[in-house]
Amino acid sequence: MSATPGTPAPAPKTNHIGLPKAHYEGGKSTLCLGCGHDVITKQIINAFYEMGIEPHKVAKFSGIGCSSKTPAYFLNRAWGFNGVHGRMPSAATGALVADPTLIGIGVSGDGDTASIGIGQFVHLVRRNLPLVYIIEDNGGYGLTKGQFSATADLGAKQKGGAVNAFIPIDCCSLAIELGGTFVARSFSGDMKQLQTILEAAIAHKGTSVIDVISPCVTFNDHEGSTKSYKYSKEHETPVHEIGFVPFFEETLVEIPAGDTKDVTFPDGSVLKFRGVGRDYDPTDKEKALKAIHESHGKQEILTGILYIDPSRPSLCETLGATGESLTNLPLEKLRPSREALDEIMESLR
Amino acid sequence: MSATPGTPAPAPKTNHIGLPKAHYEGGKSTLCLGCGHDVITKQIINAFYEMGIEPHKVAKFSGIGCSSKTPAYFLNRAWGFNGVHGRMPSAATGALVADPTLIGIGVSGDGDTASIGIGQFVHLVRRNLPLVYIIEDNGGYGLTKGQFSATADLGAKQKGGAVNAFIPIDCCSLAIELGGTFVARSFSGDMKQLQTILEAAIAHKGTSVIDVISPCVTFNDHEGSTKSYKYSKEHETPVHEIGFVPFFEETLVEIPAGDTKDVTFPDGSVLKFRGVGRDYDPTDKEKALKAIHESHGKQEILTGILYIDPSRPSLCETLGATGESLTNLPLEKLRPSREALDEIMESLR
Amino acid sequence: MSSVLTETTSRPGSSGEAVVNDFSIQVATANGSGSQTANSVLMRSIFRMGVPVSGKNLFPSNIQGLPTWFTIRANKDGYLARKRDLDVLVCMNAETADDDVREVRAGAHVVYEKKLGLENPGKKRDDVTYYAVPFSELILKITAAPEHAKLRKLIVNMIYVGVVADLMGIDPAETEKAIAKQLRGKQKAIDLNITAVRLGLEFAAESFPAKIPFRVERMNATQGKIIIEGNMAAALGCVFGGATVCAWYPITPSSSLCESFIDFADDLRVDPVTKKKNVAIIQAEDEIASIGMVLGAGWAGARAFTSTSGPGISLMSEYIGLGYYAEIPAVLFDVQRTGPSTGLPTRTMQGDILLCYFNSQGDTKHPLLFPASPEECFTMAQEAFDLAEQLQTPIFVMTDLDLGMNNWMSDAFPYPTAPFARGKVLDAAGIEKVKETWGRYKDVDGDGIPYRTLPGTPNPYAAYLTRGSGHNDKAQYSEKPQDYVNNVNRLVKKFETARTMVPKPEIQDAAGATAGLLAYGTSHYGTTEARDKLASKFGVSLDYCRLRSLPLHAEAVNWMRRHERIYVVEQNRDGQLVTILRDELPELATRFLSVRQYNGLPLDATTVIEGVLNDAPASRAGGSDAQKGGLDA
Amino acid sequence: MSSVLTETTSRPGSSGEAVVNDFSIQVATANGSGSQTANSVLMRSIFRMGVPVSGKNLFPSNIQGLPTWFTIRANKDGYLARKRDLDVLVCMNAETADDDVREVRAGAHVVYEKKLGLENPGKKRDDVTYYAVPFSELILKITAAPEHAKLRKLIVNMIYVGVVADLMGIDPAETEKAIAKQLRGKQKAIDLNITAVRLGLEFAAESFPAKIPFRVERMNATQGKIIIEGNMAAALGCVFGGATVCAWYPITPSSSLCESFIDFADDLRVDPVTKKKNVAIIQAEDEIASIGMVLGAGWAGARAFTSTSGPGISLMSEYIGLGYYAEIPAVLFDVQRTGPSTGLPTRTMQGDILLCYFNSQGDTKHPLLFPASPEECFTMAQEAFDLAEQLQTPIFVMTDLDLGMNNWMSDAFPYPTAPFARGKVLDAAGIEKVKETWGRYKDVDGDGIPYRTLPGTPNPYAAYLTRGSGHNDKAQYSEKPQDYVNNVNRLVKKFETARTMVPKPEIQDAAGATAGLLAYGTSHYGTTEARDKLASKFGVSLDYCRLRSLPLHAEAVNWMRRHERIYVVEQNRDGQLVTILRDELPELATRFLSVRQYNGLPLDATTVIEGVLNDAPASRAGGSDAQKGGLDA
Ligand SMILES: Cc1ncc(C[n+]2csc(CCOP(=O)(O)OP(=O)(O)O)c2C)c(N)n1
Ligand SMILES: Cc1ncc(C[n+]2csc(CCOP(=O)(O)OP(=O)(O)O)c2C)c(N)n1
Ligand code: SF4
Ligand code: SF4
Ligand SMILES: [Mg+2]
Ligand SMILES: [Mg+2]
Repeated sequence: MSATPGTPAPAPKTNHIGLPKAHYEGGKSTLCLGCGHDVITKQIINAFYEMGIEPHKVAKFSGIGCSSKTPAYFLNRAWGFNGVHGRMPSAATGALVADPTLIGIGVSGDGDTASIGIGQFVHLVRRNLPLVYIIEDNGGYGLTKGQFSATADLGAKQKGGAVNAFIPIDCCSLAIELGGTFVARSFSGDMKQLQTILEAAIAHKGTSVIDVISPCVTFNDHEGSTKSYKYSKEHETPVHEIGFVPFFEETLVEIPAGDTKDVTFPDGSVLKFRGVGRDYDPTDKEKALKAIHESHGKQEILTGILYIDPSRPSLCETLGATGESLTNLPLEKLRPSREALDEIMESLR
Repeated sequence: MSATPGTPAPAPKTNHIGLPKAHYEGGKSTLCLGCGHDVITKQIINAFYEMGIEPHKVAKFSGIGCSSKTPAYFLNRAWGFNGVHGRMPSAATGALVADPTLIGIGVSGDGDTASIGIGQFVHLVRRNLPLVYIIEDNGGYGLTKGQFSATADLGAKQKGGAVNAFIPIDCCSLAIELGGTFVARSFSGDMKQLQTILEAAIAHKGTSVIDVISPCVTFNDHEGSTKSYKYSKEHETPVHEIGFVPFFEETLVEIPAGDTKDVTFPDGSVLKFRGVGRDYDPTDKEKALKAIHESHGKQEILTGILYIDPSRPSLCETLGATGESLTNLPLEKLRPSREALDEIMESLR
Repeated sequence: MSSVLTETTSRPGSSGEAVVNDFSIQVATANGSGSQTANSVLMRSIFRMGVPVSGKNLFPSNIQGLPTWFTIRANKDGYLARKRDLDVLVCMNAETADDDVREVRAGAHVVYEKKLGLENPGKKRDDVTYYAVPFSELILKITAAPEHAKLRKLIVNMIYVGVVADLMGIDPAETEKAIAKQLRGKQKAIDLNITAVRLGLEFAAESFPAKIPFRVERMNATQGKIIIEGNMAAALGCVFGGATVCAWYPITPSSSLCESFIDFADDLRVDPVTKKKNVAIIQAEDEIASIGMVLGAGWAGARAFTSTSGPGISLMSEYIGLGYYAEIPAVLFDVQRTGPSTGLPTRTMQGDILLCYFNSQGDTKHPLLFPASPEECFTMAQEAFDLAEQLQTPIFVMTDLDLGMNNWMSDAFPYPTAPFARGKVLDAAGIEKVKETWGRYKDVDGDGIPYRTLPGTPNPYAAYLTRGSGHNDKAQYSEKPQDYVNNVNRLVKKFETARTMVPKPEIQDAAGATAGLLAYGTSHYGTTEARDKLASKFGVSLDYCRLRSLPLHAEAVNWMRRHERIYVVEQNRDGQLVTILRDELPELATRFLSVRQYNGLPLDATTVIEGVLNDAPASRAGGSDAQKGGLDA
Repeated sequence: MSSVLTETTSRPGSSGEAVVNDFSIQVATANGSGSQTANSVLMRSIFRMGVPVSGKNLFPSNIQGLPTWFTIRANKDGYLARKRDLDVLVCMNAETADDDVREVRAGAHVVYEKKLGLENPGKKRDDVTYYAVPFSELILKITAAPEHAKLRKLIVNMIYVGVVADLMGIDPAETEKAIAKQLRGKQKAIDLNITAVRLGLEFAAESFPAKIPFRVERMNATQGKIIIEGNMAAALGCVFGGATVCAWYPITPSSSLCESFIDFADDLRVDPVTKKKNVAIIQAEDEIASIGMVLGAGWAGARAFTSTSGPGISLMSEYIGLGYYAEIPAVLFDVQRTGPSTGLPTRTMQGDILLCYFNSQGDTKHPLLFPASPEECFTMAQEAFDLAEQLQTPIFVMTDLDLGMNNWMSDAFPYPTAPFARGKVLDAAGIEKVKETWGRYKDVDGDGIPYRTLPGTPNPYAAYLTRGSGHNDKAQYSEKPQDYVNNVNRLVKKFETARTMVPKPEIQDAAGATAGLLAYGTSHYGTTEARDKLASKFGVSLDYCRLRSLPLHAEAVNWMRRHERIYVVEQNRDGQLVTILRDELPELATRFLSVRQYNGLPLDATTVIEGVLNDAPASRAGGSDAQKGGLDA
């Protein structure tokens, strides 16, 4: 989506590099009303605005899915690469090693990352490419109408009634196991925590994995709630037809540090979020893994910055490149001399 | 490779189902002399022989690589499916859900599993398909002449001189993190430990991941040894030409339980193996992960059965299938009645 | 060519006199508003009055909020193709209302939400007739109850059903039956919806003395017929075709094929005794895994299939090549959508013909089946499994979004009586007869098709290892040049055998025509309608050949040899079938004239009529004309 | 046709009289025995004597132990193609010795390891001349030292170099120079190897008074030339072509292309000051990731490439479609090997033509370049980057195992003087001129090629989001039928523009010939040799067109129009180029006669001669003759 200079004249308020919020906004969202993904988009805008990053230095990446559409909804003045399903990390890798001066942000979904994309995700984390990698995690495939993804909870129920029989992949503990250098989890509804994490991630030199729980208001389904689909379905259409999407309000809360908070969703489902406490040490790998694994047992979702390891070199360092952009080097720097060629020719005689 | 009934007449000695060892053997190996992969092949033959499994009930699977060639070298009387590179788990999944009465064994390499194949590996473990999955792990690509794979140690050196700059993926701790139900590591040179692990794995109902360290005698390279390539290279050909493969003896040892053993390889490299102790509890996930992670720190390779969780249902159970083969069901079981079709037609009028 | 357009479009109804059972209605709403049920009810009501109908849903690649159009065409002569011109428009979507009205032809009739003020000065068109309905006010009357509040947006759609029913003469009794059918036994829902319809009926009766001249009148052309989507029909075909393993990855427009299979299998494939399933269905992590699972299952001896769309086929390419070379039965449904790349995921196209026919590296060719109706989705799914096992190779069933996801009127499906053709499989006894002389890839019968065994066969000679690498006829690894050549030449022979086994073309010849129309799949409808009009209105009589498969069946080849000019109608940009025809029949290469529509919409007859009437041989004779001189839609 | 064979094979040398600088030698060893160095030395010695040579390594898909054959052809007339008949055989491999001898033609000369006892009764052929050499005993003389023990197996190869040198008149001085060259400065190694050669020379001198009548005599046909593999040449082309990002995944036979690039970059792309690299090379986790990285880098503005073989291209298909539709520059080297599937990974083929030309779902066509020599690997690699950026699309450089991995004699490479053609890129100032009127996918110049911007360009109007889904010319998401049609029609126009920019064909016309030979890539050598022989020996004079790219350049089309019969020579089973030619030039469809070799070995002239001489028009006229009537090797 190309820049829309038609946006309203800069509001007086600007960030510390003197740019108005408008310069960080994007196109109109086409997601369902109340979709948590849109709240994440807002926080991405806020984070880049607050940090005063020049929009034209930002490169946005995504795969395919409702979540992967969102780069079109923020930072219109930044470039975007909407790749194929599950293979965004490779495109981001190519672009950011080609021009390491760009600030990269990738938005993916749980299907795009944990199902079809798990291979590229694993190798992205392993290479430690400087990239903010956000998983907008709803445990399912929104854009293809609600099938389970590899992060769906065991026993999760689909709008159609199907029950998930497989254990979920936890992208956070997985990333830590793989040597990830920045791993966090948040909830689309906790704007404050999310923005803090985003700003820390943008500042991190390496891959920052952020798993943001962002339930699909349209296709998630849970029992025992007059607000659940079960109810409206009875009054409506065959389970088969999922054409109808009621409007929902966004669910906004604040997760307390060191304590839990139950959050109820439009469909009546309840999730228990826990914020890591002041005492939590995000530099201890074993403890971090243990804490995450224990939260699974307690049916809790542990949020916050779960692990950081600033020591590991980022991909750009590993490659021993100059650090400047490789996209516009002058001919002299790229084409060796005539002598160099002659020498090689001589060696082949 | 079709059965070669031309094999010598049954030796007097047979296993408890009365079959001679010959019925478990395969074609002639075309791997380099001294390649650890061939020793693993021997142990696979021994394990199936000792357990008295009928060869024709076994299905062998592999991807592409030196390691992936080995199914042709054992159990000629079993069927084999040599798939494409890194995508063997999916073929095994299809075959074994189609006929759950088959006993499945898959042989892969570290490149086939941890590089191109990591996506299918992750989902294989997650689904818990009943399959013995062996990774013949040499930290590189043998068949394409020695490039690093994703399990290569940080700082490992290539025959060509290149140094690996990326951290390795540990397929064992990864499998445990993903909820694997049987995870073990061994060394091609420890025939006793390997056979014990193999027999336990064959008995396990679910995916058993066995990472077998099996150094590539041809392309591994380490410094400071008169036996290293460095030496012969000087007396030989440009680094570039790796056409020459000296013959090596297989390296055989026994790793003591609860203690370590240094093993020196033909190229002069030394690896320190540790066997898990009697006190080791393979059912404690956190402890297992910790032990593996610590071994990394100590430059040790922790071997033995590292983790088991017999509780999780296998894929075949999860799918709720009958458990019998779906490949030769009678027409009546497959084609619904005329009435059933009429009923459906009526519902569409 | 504008002449053509007017010729085909200026028609009665405009001037007020009644047009019976020949019109199209378009309902414009927003995605996610739940209008699908209302539209189906509307369509089914007409269907139940015995009038042939087709319904096409034009929806966005989004879940809620973006514009959606549903078009119902009723036609007494049974034409089911998309029609360019709209006779009746129902405007429920503020976002598109103005454009929607702008696009209808002169003489059209527009029912709209009063609030949209489409008749306001400046907006109003004086060549269309308007019917303003205060839907948003009316709905309040019947959804006062708080627990109904959130259903308003949904139920309101039923009001336009009532309005249209009154304005066009649709029997309310049929509408109510249609509702009951649609909402199977959900009585509360049925009552609420019927109330809404009645509200619309009453309002229209009172407010609009002058009705729409496009009328629905009872006839008897839908006796015994059904309404179904192609994907559901194909899924049924898989059930009745004996499929026991299904591996898939969701993708529009193919997802509903496997999802229907799941639903049917839950009913029809459960062991009455053990309650266990005799089917294994896996949602894979991606398409590479799907095809890997299908090949693994096919190798083990199961009838296995996957369903996907273009992007999935591209991902499967490497494994498909192994299926071809290792000779493993597999069935792939490609429900084609608009490419290249992600393209327009919710629009139709026949754009994967070359991708599938020549799929994967090296020399490969694969049999393709082209169903053109739900009934053929049902029968060809079954044939595909037979062919896959008889030919021991992947078979592609090439459908598309239009066929797969739209509502089609169809004859009831015939109950299959033939046993499954499981191909050349040797069991333990069979192997015992040939012992070591058996070779997995030996051409014993001279048809290029070898004999295979299934894992688990209790015979020491039965086992073999299959591979994508070079092998001799004993399935042993081989790099010998002659082994390789023998093997791939046998595969060519096998493909020639396939030519004799794939579905024959459907041929309709007119007396003495020297030119003909050739189409496949959903291009059938626009093409045959065009053929009739070309004969009746333009005096151009053409023969017709509907290709039902590749490789070309001898009957298709003979038909082509008999015709001097062959208009090949397809829904892609590059005339992909023409590429294959020119290669297979070089001596006829210049006879193939390409007529194409590739705007993502189902083919309409006008495109074909224009293509034929504007045919200028010179511009067709090819040359390196990448456009193949076809007509762009 | 046997007549043909004898005609081309019965030749002097058999009957004893000397044949100068025209023979082929085959050395049979086991893989991993390190014979490569010895063979290169042998080849280079002849080369240094001024005699044109080519060397072809026939190796197994294994690392050690399986048979390997290295064939050196010396030919005073400069023919470099593979030759079916062998004049001199060196047998070092017990496993294949008997077959090896069986296969040489009558009159051949066989040097062998005495232990193999090839002259024992029953084995001995009386129509070949034997030279028994006790290699295993001789080697002990010079590798007595324990630290040499493990090198015996290696150094023994140098002994046969000496033996052959003596028997065929190769100047030992050149052999020693060749060794020095090969073992760059490794003095110990040089000495040891030279000792071994001398040992062979002496032994032969004493033992074989009668020398081999196939002689090497000094001439001056290799002045200034080099010996190099195509992969190394292509890698050099990438360095001099300004490539800055390389993403790859190892696969035979392409690995050495990127590995050479790594080596060259380590020398030539290191910043003298910072010692940092101005190149980024990533070994990806698989080919899907490689192409993703290349597209990401190309989008960012780098000259990026990958190198792979058929299986990799299949895996890349989905992303390649995005490259086409989103219009991103990328260069892909397809070093083709024998398919389908894993096929014969270490054998050659031109089997990916259709895979690459029509790659990915939907309507797609891609430019293909066909280098036929190391020099063209070097120049076309550079052209590929220019074309990729000028056309903003993926460009395929189609080489094969024969060209990529074998040793080729070549002219020294010309130093490139032209600046890089970076295509239509607008910088901040450029955008400022057009501001909001700029559209990423707008066809401003009427050539179908739009203007792009690079991420990071400091201008508020410069940014855009690229995608594989539907878009309008402003790069905004669009599902509008007309936006889609405009866009894909522009892509067709762009492809027509490509037609005018891709490398022209190389045309050699003979006086008044009405028929011609058409070849591409490595098929050039067997075809041109055949052309000369057809003229000189069979009085058949043919014109010649070497296609250097697709889409067809106008000059190629004109050449084809001028010829009544066109023998299209390719190394695949299905005549893949013919499929494209028939589609592009339907009016010439029947003129294309397919001559094919597809046994995994490099094309030899005899295949082409037979193909032409046995040409029976009837059998060619096509019909649905899947074989295209070509000749099988
Ligand atoms: C190769 C391929 N396979 C399948 C699809 C269909 N598809 C589009 S989005 C999607 C899943 C999206 O799920 P997720 O990444 O979780 O995003 P969400 O919509 O839930 O935000 C799928 C399967 C595709 N576009 N490409
Ligand atoms: C799609 C594809 N890419 C690349 C290759 C080339 N290739 C063959 S084997 C191999 C790696 C083998 O490494 P590993 O799995 O570790 O087996 P090893 O040889 O080390 O035992 C590669 C890259 C291939 N066959 N297919
Ligand atoms: S379908 Fe779900 S994920 Fe997609 S936009 Fe709607 S609410 Fe969000
Ligand atoms: S190359 Fe390495 S891995 Fe392959 S067979 Fe030889 S020793 Fe084993
Ligand atoms: Mg999701
Ligand atoms: Mg390996």
